Amino acid sequence: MDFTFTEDQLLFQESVRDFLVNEVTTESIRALWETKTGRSDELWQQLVEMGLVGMTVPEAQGGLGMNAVDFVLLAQECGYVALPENLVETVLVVAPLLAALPESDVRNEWLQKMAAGEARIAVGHSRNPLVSDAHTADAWLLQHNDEVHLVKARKKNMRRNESVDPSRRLHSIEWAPKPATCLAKGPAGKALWMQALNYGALGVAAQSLGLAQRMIDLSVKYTSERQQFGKPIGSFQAVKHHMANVAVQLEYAKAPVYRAAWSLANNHRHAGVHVSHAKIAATEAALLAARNGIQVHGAMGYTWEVDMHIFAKRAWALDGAWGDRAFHKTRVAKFVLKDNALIGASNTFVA
Amino acid sequence: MDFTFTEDQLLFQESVRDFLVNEVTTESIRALWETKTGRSDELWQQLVEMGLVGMTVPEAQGGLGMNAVDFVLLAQECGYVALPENLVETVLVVAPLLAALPESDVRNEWLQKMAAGEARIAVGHSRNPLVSDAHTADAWLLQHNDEVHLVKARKKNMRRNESVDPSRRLHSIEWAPKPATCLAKGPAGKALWMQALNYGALGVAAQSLGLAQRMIDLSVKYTSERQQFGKPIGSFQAVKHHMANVAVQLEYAKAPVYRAAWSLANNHRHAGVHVSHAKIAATEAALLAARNGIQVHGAMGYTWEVDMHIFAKRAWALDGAWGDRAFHKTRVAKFVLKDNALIGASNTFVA
Amino acid sequence: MELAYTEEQQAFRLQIRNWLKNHVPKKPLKSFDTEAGFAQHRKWEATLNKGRWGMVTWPEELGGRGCDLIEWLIFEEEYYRAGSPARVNQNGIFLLGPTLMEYGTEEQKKRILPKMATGEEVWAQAWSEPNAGSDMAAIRARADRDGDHYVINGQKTWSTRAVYADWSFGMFRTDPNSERHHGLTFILVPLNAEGITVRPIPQLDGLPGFAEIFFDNVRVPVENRLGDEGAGWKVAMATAGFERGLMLRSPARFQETARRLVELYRENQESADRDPMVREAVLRAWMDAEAYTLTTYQTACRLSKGGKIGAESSTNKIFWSELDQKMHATAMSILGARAELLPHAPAAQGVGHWLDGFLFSQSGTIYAGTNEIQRNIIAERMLGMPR
Amino acid sequence: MELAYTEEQQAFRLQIRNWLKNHVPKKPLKSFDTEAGFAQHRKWEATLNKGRWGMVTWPEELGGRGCDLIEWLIFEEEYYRAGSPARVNQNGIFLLGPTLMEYGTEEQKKRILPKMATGEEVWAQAWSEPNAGSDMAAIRARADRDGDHYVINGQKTWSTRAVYADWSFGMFRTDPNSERHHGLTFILVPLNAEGITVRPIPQLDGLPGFAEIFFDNVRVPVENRLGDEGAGWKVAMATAGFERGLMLRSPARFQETARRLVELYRENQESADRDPMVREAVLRAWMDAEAYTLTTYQTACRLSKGGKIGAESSTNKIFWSELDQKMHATAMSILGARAELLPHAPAAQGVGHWLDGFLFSQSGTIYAGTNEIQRNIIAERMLGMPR
Repeated sequence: MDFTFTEDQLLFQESVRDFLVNEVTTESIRALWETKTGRSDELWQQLVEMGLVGMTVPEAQGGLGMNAVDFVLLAQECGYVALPENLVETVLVVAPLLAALPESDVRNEWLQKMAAGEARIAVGHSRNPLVSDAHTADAWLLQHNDEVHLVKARKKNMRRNESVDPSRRLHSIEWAPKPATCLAKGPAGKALWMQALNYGALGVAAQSLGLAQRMIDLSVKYTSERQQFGKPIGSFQAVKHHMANVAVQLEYAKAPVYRAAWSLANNHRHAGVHVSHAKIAATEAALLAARNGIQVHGAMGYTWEVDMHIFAKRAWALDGAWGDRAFHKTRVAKFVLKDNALIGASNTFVA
Repeated sequence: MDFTFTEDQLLFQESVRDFLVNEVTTESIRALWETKTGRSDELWQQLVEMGLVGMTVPEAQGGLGMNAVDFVLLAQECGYVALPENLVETVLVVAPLLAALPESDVRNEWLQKMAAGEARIAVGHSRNPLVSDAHTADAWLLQHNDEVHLVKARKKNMRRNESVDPSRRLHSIEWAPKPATCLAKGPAGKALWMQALNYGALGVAAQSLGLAQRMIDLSVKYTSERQQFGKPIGSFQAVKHHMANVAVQLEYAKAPVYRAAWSLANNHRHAGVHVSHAKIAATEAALLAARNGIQVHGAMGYTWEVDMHIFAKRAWALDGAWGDRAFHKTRVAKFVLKDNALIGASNTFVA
Repeated sequence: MELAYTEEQQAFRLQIRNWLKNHVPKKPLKSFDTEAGFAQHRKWEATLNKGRWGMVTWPEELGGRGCDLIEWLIFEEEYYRAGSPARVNQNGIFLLGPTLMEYGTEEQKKRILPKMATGEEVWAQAWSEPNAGSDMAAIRARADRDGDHYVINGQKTWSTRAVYADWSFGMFRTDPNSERHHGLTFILVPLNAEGITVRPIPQLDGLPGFAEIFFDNVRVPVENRLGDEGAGWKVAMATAGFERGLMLRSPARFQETARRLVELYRENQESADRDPMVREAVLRAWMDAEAYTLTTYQTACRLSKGGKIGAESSTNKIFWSELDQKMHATAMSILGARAELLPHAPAAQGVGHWLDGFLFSQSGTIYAGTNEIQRNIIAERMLGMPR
Repeated sequence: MELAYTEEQQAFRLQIRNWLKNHVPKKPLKSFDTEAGFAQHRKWEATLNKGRWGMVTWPEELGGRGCDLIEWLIFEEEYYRAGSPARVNQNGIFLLGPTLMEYGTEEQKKRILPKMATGEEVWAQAWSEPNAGSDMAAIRARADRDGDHYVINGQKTWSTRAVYADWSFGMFRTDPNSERHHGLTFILVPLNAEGITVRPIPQLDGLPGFAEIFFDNVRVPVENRLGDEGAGWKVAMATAGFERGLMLRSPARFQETARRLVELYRENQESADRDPMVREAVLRAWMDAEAYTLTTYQTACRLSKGGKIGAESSTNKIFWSELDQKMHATAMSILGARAELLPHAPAAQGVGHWLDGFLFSQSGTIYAGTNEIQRNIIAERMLGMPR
C-alpha cells in the first residue's frame, strides 16, 4: 500500500506547472480567444518537445510509454492554467485508445506522428455530442455504435458550435462510417469506447481539481486586496467560510481522482466506478469553487474583467463532458446498491 | 384576495401566546417529564375554559364552530412553547373528524363532552404507527382500513413507546374492530381519514413554525450573552448567518402553512397538495433551526441543561408524524408533474 | 383571509391577457445589452405605454392605471406568462419612478415621468463606486455647488444599462467634509452631458450589461437634485427598498422558470431520473417559487392595509436569488453535455437560453447588496443579534 | 503508487478478523455513559489488551504491536466491521497516550501507560472551561506551586467520560500573571483526589456523557506534570492534533455507517424512493465515506514518509462530522414516523440505534473546536486569508 506519487512524478508536475504558469497566462488565453483557431501551434510544439504529447504513446512509437498515474498531476496543472490546447484528451483518450488497438501500420504511424508532433487527432465519443478541437486535427477518431473509425479531418465536414468557454472549440461532424476507416468493432470496439469514456472522465476530473485550486487562489488574492468597510473583504468570516467550504470539498476530491487514475492504469475491475466517483467529486468541487469564487469577487466576479470567469466557464463546460452526472451516478448506484456490494470497512482497496 | 388574518384572530393569538408563555414554561415541561402521565389536568381544564379545546367543535355541540384558519396561529403558539398537551390534534383532527360524521347521538355526545372538557379523545391514523396521548383519553378514534371506529380507552390494551421527546406519550394499541364501534366506512370513511391526515399534517406544520421561531429566539438570546474571544459569539458572522439562514427558511414556510389552512377550511380541491407543501417547508425550517440552533449553542446545545433540546426534540419527533417526507413529496410530485399541471404564473390561487 | 380573486381582479387579468396576446412580439427581441436590442426594447416600452400597460401602478394622470399591489402582481403574472420582453427601463420605472413620486417636486415629476413612461428616456442607476460596492456609504464622487449648478467629479461603476441609456441617477458627496452617509445628495445626470465618459463592462455573457461612468467637471442644474441637499441617503434608501423589495423581482418570473424547468425535466425524464438530485430539485423549484409567490401576496396584502416593509426585503432578496441559481443549475444538470452551448450553436437545439439564464443568475446573489450583507441585516435588524 | 495491500498486510488483517470473531461480545454492551456499561467496557479493554489488540500502534514493550499507520487503519477497519464495542478509554489511548510518548518522562510512561492499556485506569479529558470552549487559551483554572505539589483551583467542563473515569488530564494556569496561551501547564489529576467534585452533565440522550469538574484546593505532586511548567500549550496542541487528526475518527466508522445506511435504504426502498433526496443522500454517503477513507490512507502514507499533518486536520474534522450528521439525518428520513422512537420502544423494531447515532452526531460539529473555528483555521492557515 503506497498512496503517494514518486519523487519523479512530483518533480515532473512541478516543472510542467512552472512552464504552464509562465506560458499559458490569462492574457495569452484572452489573446487566443480573438484568433480563428483559438490555438497556438507554437505552444503545441513546446508540449511535444517536453514529451507531454507523447507521454502515453508506447515507447516503440516514440512516446514515453507512461500511464494515467504519471499524467494525472499534469492534467491537474492543465486545469490550473485552463490550457486551451487539447492536451488532456490527446494524452488520456486518443493515445491510449490507439495504443490499445492491435498492432497495425495505421495504428503505429499515427501514434508515431502524434508523439513527434506531426499530427493531431481529435476524438468523438457518443457521450459527447460534439468533437473538441476537430478543427486543428489531422484525423478524427469517431464512434459508430461499437465501431472505432479513424477518419481524415475535412473542414467542410465540420461545423463550429460555440461554448460558454471561448477557449473550447467544439464541432459537429458529418460523416458516414466506411469499412476502410474501421479499426475495431464488436466487443473489442465497445470495450475501447468504454475505456475512452473512463479516461476522458478522468481527464475532466483531474482538470477540475486544478480549476478549483486556481479559483481558490484567485479568490484568496482578490479578497485579500479588495477593501470594503475599511478592511480586506477576505477578513470577513462569511468570505472565509465560502473559501474554506471549497477547500474542504477539493481536499476530498483529490484522493478519489488519484485512485481512479491508478485503477485505470492497473485495469482494476471497478475502475469505472472509481472514475465515476472521481468525476462527480471533482466537478462538484470545481462548480462550488466557481460559485463561491464569483460570489466573493462581488460584482467583479460577474464580469470579463477579472480572470475568474475564464476558469469558472471551463469548469461549467467540462462538467457535462465525458458522461454527465446522471451517467456517473448511475454507475455508482449500480455498484453500491447491488446484492453483496463491496462496501463498508475493509473493501476500499479490495482487488 | 386578502392574505391577512383578522384583528380578532391576531388578538386571540396574542392572548393565547401570553397565556402559554406564562403557563407552559420549560421548567413546567421538565417537571411534567417526571410525572407518570406527563400531562397536567389543570392545564387542560384551563385550555377548555379558554374555549381552545372546543374551538372547532360545532356551536350546536357547545363549541365555537371555528375553522383551521382561526386555529393555525394558535397551533403555531403551541409549538412555540412545545405544549405537551395534545391540543393541536384534538382541535385539528379529532373534532373535525367527529364533526364531519353524520349527526348521531354518539357523535354529538362526544363532541359535547370534548368541548366541555369532560372527555378527551385520541386518534390513531394508519400513517402514524402509534397513538399520541392514548393514556389520558377516554376514547380512541381508530382506523381499520376505510373504517372509522370510536373505541373506549382501556389501559390494558395500550403499551407505551418512548419517544426522543420526553413530552410525547405514544402508545401502541391492541384492538379488534367490531361493527358496533364503526362510525363510518367505505368512501366516506376513506375521505374522513384523508381529511384527518391533512389536518394532522397542518397541525405539525403550524407547530413547526412556532418551534423554529422559539429555537431562533433561544439561540439569539444565548449567543448575545455568551462571550468567547472577548465578545458575544452572536457578533461573529458565521453565527449570524446560521441564524439568518433559519430566518429565511422560516419566513418562506409561513405563507404556505397559512394557505394550507385556508384551503382546508374552504375545501379547496388542491388542499392536499397545499398541506404537503406546507408540511415539507415548515418541518424543514424547524429541522434547520434545530441543527443551527444546537450548533450556535456550542457544547451547551448538546446537553439537557439549556432549553434548546426541548424544542429540537419536538421538531425531530413531529417531522415524521402525519405523513413522512416521502408521502408528502409524492403528493407534490403528482401535482407538479402531471400533464397540464396547474403550475407557472397565474395558477397559484386558481380555484 | 380570502385567497381568491374578486371578479374585478379576474376581469383585469383577462384584459391584460388579451392585450398581451395581441401585442407581445412573436419573435423574441435581441438582448437589450446590444444596441439593436436596446432599440427594440425601447420600442416595446412605447407600445406598452400606448396600451397603458407600462406602469400600471402609476397614477392615471401619469399614464398609469393606479393599480394596487394585487393588481400589479396579477399584471406581472400575465406579463411573464405571455413571455413578454424584459423591461429595459426597469431602473426608471421600478426604482426612480416610485422615488420621484415620493421625493420629487411637481416640476420634476412632470418633466421626467412622462418620458420615462414612453421609453423616450431610459434610465441607468449609478449606485456603486470602485470602492463603494456593498458599502454604499463609502461614496467619494463629488458634486460641488457652483451657483445654480452642481459640478460633478468622480467615478461610478456597475451602472446597469448605462451603455445605451439616456439618463442616470445616483448619490454624490456635496459636503466634502462629511463622512459615510452624511452629506450625500441624490442627483439626476444626463448621460450625454459634457465631461461624461461611459466605459462598458462586459459581463459573463460578454455583453456590456453595465458600465463605468467617469465624471469630469460635469455640470448639472440644481433642479436635477432629488430631495434636499445632504438628504441623499434617505432618498436612496427608499429606492434601495424598492429594489430589494417587491418591485424588481415579482414572483411570476420565478414561477415561469420553475414551470419551464418542470417541462425540461419531463422532456428528459428518462436520463434526468438517473440523477435523483434532479427530481428533488425540480419539485423544490415549484415549491419554492410557490412559497415566494404566496409570501409576496401576503406582504402585498399587509402593505395595502398600511403595513410597512421591513427586513423582509432582505429575506426576499436571498430567497429569490438563490432559488434562481438553483433552478438554473438544475437545468444545466439536466442538459448535461449540451449545457455549455451558446444559444446560437446548432447543437443547442433551442435549449441555449438556459445557459443565458444560468449566467445571469450568478449576479442575483451579488447585486443590490450581496447576500452576505443581507444576512447581516437579517441577523442584526430582524433578529436583534449583536453587531 | 500501489493501491493494494502487501501479503503481510493481508495476513495481519486476517489475524485480527479471526481474533475479533472469537472475542467480540455477541450481545451489544450497554452505553459506557451508564455505570454498568462503563464496567462492561472497561472489561472489554482488558480483553483487548490480553490479545494485544488494545493499542496496536504502541511499541511492543508497552503492550502494543508497533503498528504503522496503514496497519492501524487495517485494524480499525476490522474492528468496526466486526461491530466491536466503542473504546471507553479513547481519551487515554488516542490522545494522552501519544502525547505521553512524546512529552512524558520514562517514569511517567511506566507508571501510566500499562494501566491505561489494561483499562485499569480510564482517562477523561479536562480541556474546556465554562468560559473557554472553542477559545482554549482563555483558561482560568489555576495550579499554584506549593513545594513539590500543585494546588489546583477552578472548574473544567465538557469533560468526556469524567463521570466514571479514574483520571483526568488538562491545562492549568501556573503563572497567575500570564495571559492567553502563556503560563499554562499540562497536569494529570486523579479524579478521586480530595477537593474534586464531579457534576455529571446529561447530554441529548439524557445520559451523563460528560461532566463538570470542580477543583477546590486539589493537591497533586509535581510528577503529575506533563512537559515543562509553562509549556502546557505546546503539549496540548500536540494532543489536539491527535484529536482532530487521524486517531480519533478512523474512516472505518463512517464506512460502516454508510454500509448500514445502504442496507436500511434497500430494506425500505419502495417508500424511500418516493423522496428522491434519500437515494441521492445514500449514494453520497458511500462516496463521501470512500473519499474520507482514500484521503486518510493518502495522508497516512504521506506521514509514514516523513510528512507532517497540517491544516488537513481541520478539513478532516469538518468532513467527517458533517458526513456523520448527513448520514444519520438520512436514516431519520427513511424511518419516517418510526425515527423518533427510543431503541427500547417496542415499535422501534430494532432501528432505534439510528436515533442514538443521530443524537450523537449532533456533537461532532461542535467538540474539538467547532466547525466554524475549523473553517477559520482553513481560511487563515491553509489558504492564507487575512485575519
